[in-house]
Amino acid sequence: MSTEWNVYLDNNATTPTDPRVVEKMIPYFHEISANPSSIHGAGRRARDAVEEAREIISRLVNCRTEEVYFTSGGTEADNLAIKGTALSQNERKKIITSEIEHHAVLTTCEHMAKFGYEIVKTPVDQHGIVDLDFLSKSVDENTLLVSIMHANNEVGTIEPMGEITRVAHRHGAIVHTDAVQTTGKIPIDIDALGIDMLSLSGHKFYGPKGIGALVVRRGIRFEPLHHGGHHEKNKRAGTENVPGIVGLGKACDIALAEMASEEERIKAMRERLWAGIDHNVEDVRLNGHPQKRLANTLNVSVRYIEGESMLLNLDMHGIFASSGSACTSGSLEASHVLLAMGLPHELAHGSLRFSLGRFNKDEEIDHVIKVFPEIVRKLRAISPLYKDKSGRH
Amino acid sequence: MSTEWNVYLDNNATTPTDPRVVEKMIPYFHEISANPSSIHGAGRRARDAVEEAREIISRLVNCRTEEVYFTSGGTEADNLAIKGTALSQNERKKIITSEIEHHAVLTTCEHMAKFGYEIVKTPVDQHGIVDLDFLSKSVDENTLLVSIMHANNEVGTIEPMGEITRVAHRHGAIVHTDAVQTTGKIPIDIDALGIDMLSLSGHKFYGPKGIGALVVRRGIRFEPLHHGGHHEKNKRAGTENVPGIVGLGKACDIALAEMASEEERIKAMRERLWAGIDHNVEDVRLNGHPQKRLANTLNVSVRYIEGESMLLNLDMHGIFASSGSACTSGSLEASHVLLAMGLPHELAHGSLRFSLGRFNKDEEIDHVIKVFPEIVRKLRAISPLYKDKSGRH
Amino acid sequence: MQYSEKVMDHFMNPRNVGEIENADGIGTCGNPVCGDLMTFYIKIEPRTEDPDEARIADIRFKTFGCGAAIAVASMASEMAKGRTLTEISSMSRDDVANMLDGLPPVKMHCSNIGVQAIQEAVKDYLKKIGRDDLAGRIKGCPKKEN
Amino acid sequence: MQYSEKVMDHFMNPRNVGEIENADGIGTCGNPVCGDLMTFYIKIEPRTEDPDEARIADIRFKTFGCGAAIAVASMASEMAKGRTLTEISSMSRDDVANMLDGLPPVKMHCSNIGVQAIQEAVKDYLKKIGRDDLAGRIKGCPKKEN
Ligand SMILES: Cc1ncc(COP(=O)(O)O)c(C=O)c1O
Ligand SMILES: Cc1ncc(COP(=O)(O)O)c(C=O)c1O
Repeated sequence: MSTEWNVYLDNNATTPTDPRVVEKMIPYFHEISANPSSIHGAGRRARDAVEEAREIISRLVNCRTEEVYFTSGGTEADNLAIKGTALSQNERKKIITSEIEHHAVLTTCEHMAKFGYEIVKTPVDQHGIVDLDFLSKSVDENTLLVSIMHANNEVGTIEPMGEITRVAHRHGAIVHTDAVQTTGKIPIDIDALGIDMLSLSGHKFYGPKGIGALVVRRGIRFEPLHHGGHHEKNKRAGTENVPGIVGLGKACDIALAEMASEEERIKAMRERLWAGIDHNVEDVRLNGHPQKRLANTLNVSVRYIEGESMLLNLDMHGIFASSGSACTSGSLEASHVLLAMGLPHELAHGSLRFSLGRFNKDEEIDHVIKVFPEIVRKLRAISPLYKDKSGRH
Repeated sequence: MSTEWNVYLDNNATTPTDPRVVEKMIPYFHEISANPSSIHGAGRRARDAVEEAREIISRLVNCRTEEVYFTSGGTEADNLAIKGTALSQNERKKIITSEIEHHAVLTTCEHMAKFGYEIVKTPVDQHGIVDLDFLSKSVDENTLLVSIMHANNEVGTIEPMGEITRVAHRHGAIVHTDAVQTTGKIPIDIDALGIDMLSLSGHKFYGPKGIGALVVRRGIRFEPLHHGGHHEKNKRAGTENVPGIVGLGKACDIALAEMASEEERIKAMRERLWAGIDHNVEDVRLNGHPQKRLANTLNVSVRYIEGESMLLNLDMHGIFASSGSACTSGSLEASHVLLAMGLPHELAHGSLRFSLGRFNKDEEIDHVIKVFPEIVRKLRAISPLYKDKSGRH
Repeated sequence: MQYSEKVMDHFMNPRNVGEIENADGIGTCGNPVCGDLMTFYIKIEPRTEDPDEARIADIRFKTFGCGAAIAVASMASEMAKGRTLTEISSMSRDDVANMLDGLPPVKMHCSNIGVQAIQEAVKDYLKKIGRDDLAGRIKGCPKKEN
Repeated sequence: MQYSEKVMDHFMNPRNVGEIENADGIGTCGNPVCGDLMTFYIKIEPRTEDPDEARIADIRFKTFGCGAAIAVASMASEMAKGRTLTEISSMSRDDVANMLDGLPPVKMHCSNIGVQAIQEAVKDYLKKIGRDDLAGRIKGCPKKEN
């Protein structure tokens, strides 16, 4: 089967870098390529570019410029937040997170258990919203950190960060949020929400891969993860990735200008996609919160068939989607997010994520709506569950 | 003062990315921009690019393809090597390094002291060569790691890695080398040298910033520094920086083809620069090993005057050099490398590093030779030491 | 994770899909919890004197599962057709994986249950004809997956 | 780390560089170990009845040091010229840094020793004219740097 189509609906895994971002980066590879730590004129030009980007980022999340620390991406930012705060103190020994975090937070928390930390995972309801009562009962004077994601990468559910920080701060716990999926997509006011630390990643909102940031409010203590030179005020050693930083700045710049209109456009496409699937395929369900959800994310469970086999068929039609998070696509486990939301294993295995983005067009959605029901039909025809459960066919 | 010149002689701090590298990277920002962990066709194309780059890198250092782990740069690779091996075991409690390591190794080792590791710093001779006798006496059954750099970034001295590994392996210690300054500049045969772990960084040899690798020989155990997804065989979580990785591969490719001829060309320029300085300026001395030294590195001490003031004057003439490592340029301490080599503080403070590279041209060297003696004369004229010590003026 | 061309061919065009009415044996392996489940239906060309020498005359399957699972079921069905029960009982997972030019490592264990499911169908047949003794000698499904 | 325009101006064109033969006072601060060293030479317009009211008639310096150190020495020399010894003794490091539109934080302490070196020269003068009592009241160099 060959196809002319190239429908990229995996924008929560990574986004294509915006050509305007690439254009802005280009001069920083060769012409303005010095080390920002160098005191000569070439170094100072690179330094200026880095500081300009830092300023733009601070505007996107409403923090102070000096609160932005560059990292190599979201995973490093998450690791730095969790390990960094833990290493900087020795009093509080509990870390609270949620059951639906990205592995960058979950695995890191589990790692901290080896160092004597008690890890508590807050459950979520059927829409993926964390249980605030549970959280409230779990936070205590021994709680160092509450790390709960701003929005979930698999289903798009947006968590009530303002309420989470209120609960956590009552006992003096630090609040970290993995905002990798929200940065550049929805407005973030770290100040109003009371967030202490925030992770973001360039490649999730049309910036380059290999660059991200941890925002740390003034007064929050943390130790570096990378030791070495005096970069980033001694908090993150390593020669600055200047083109990456400049690109991240540009991505923020574009987001500031276009976020609102894009959200509307993308949401309309997503709603059309869901309607197209829902009307043409029986026994499908939408995962994630019906309203409090990222505008670009559509996670559906298709009963009686399995996710990867749908993905591969979509792939043959030039449609690129995913079944949960990209990191676990090689594994056999059902999505921990969907299971935490109460889906039975079988349904969790039969789930697909379509994540739309800046470069998607209406006719691409039409193509999916046309192709998808046929794929489902074909796979259900060979499924032993379909026959068993429905008696049809 | 204004100048047309733009003479970049700070290639050990960072190199301009080769335009051929940038060109190779471009398609991976937008057209081929999927997440390599995604199973769809777009993801597989990205994966193929990553694996192709891994293969080229393995050829450059003569290791197996699967022994290459991508990191965000040299600092992360150094941290991963040291912390990663330490975290993977609990028996050996000594780490041996040298007095002239980059801060990425030194500070990381010092950090490990907090976790009960004994840190031993091997001294060096006046040329910067590590003391093998000292090393030999220090390595024992309690030694986990010997981490000694392949070549020093400030003076360019190349360490006898083959002998170092022989000594270390006698007692079963792992040998890590920070080869950030040698990769792509001189041939590296990790197999012949017996090295167990090797750090490299893209931006030091005309590749992009923000990408590097740790090479780990089969059988060497280490724990990840970044926890999260299953990337890099569970050893380094975080979405792969595909354009960076592709660029790093291309940089290796170019190095494989051009390393030998470039070394000759650059060495000739450097020798001419040194001759020009030595003939026209009194009381200068060359730092580093006279022969066993990187072809591009010229570190000189200029008696009676201070390094930064020379640098700023060179800057005014469009010449960009450095005084030691870029990371410490903001500090007031004399270079720990030069002090370890036995230079008095005063001479160490009066040192400059010219590090040449692929994009330097003969006429640029002429410009430096013309301008530099005048700068020295001017600064010596206002130096109290010059008068005191020489009686001239 | 990448599939071989053979896997993709069997995945996209699975052979022997379906059910057999009044099958002589039916066998199921896997579990939707793991994400893979397959059911085989077989028709037997009997040998009353020596049931081990009976042959699989026809075979059909249905699969809930990933690309590997579907390809494995399809390939295993092709390999089993016309074979004697003795031959079936000595087939292994690796035989199927090899015929598919390999499977990604993560898929080797969970999804590669085609042979076992067919063996379950054979056991079912042997039991039906009252030869529990012979059925007992055939491996079938790995315990925890059934 | 970035220098102000004023720092760069004084660094590239330092004022009052040199020595004074038969200076009335000489003062040195800093240490090559730290990378900064400066020596000031002063000529005094005396006031025998009230030496505190004597003025600095001429001033010269020499500096081994970084950009900041050279600019600080130059600026301090300009600020000191024509001032009374009382005025000199109440000058501070910060006065010089402010006149230079600031110094990078790392340079504030080690390189900013211009005022102290001038105060040392004043002390030297006062001692030479036998007024150790007055000299003792002036701060001069921070201990560990001299
Ligand atoms: C919610 C969330 N957190 C963290 C990450 C990790 O970010 P990165 O891949 O930039 O390391 C991702 C995506 O991979 C994500 O979706
Ligand atoms: C010898 C050496 N090791 C490590 C590093 C750190 O590499 P990176 O800046 O890529 O983190 C450098 C340069 O900064 C270096 O010269």
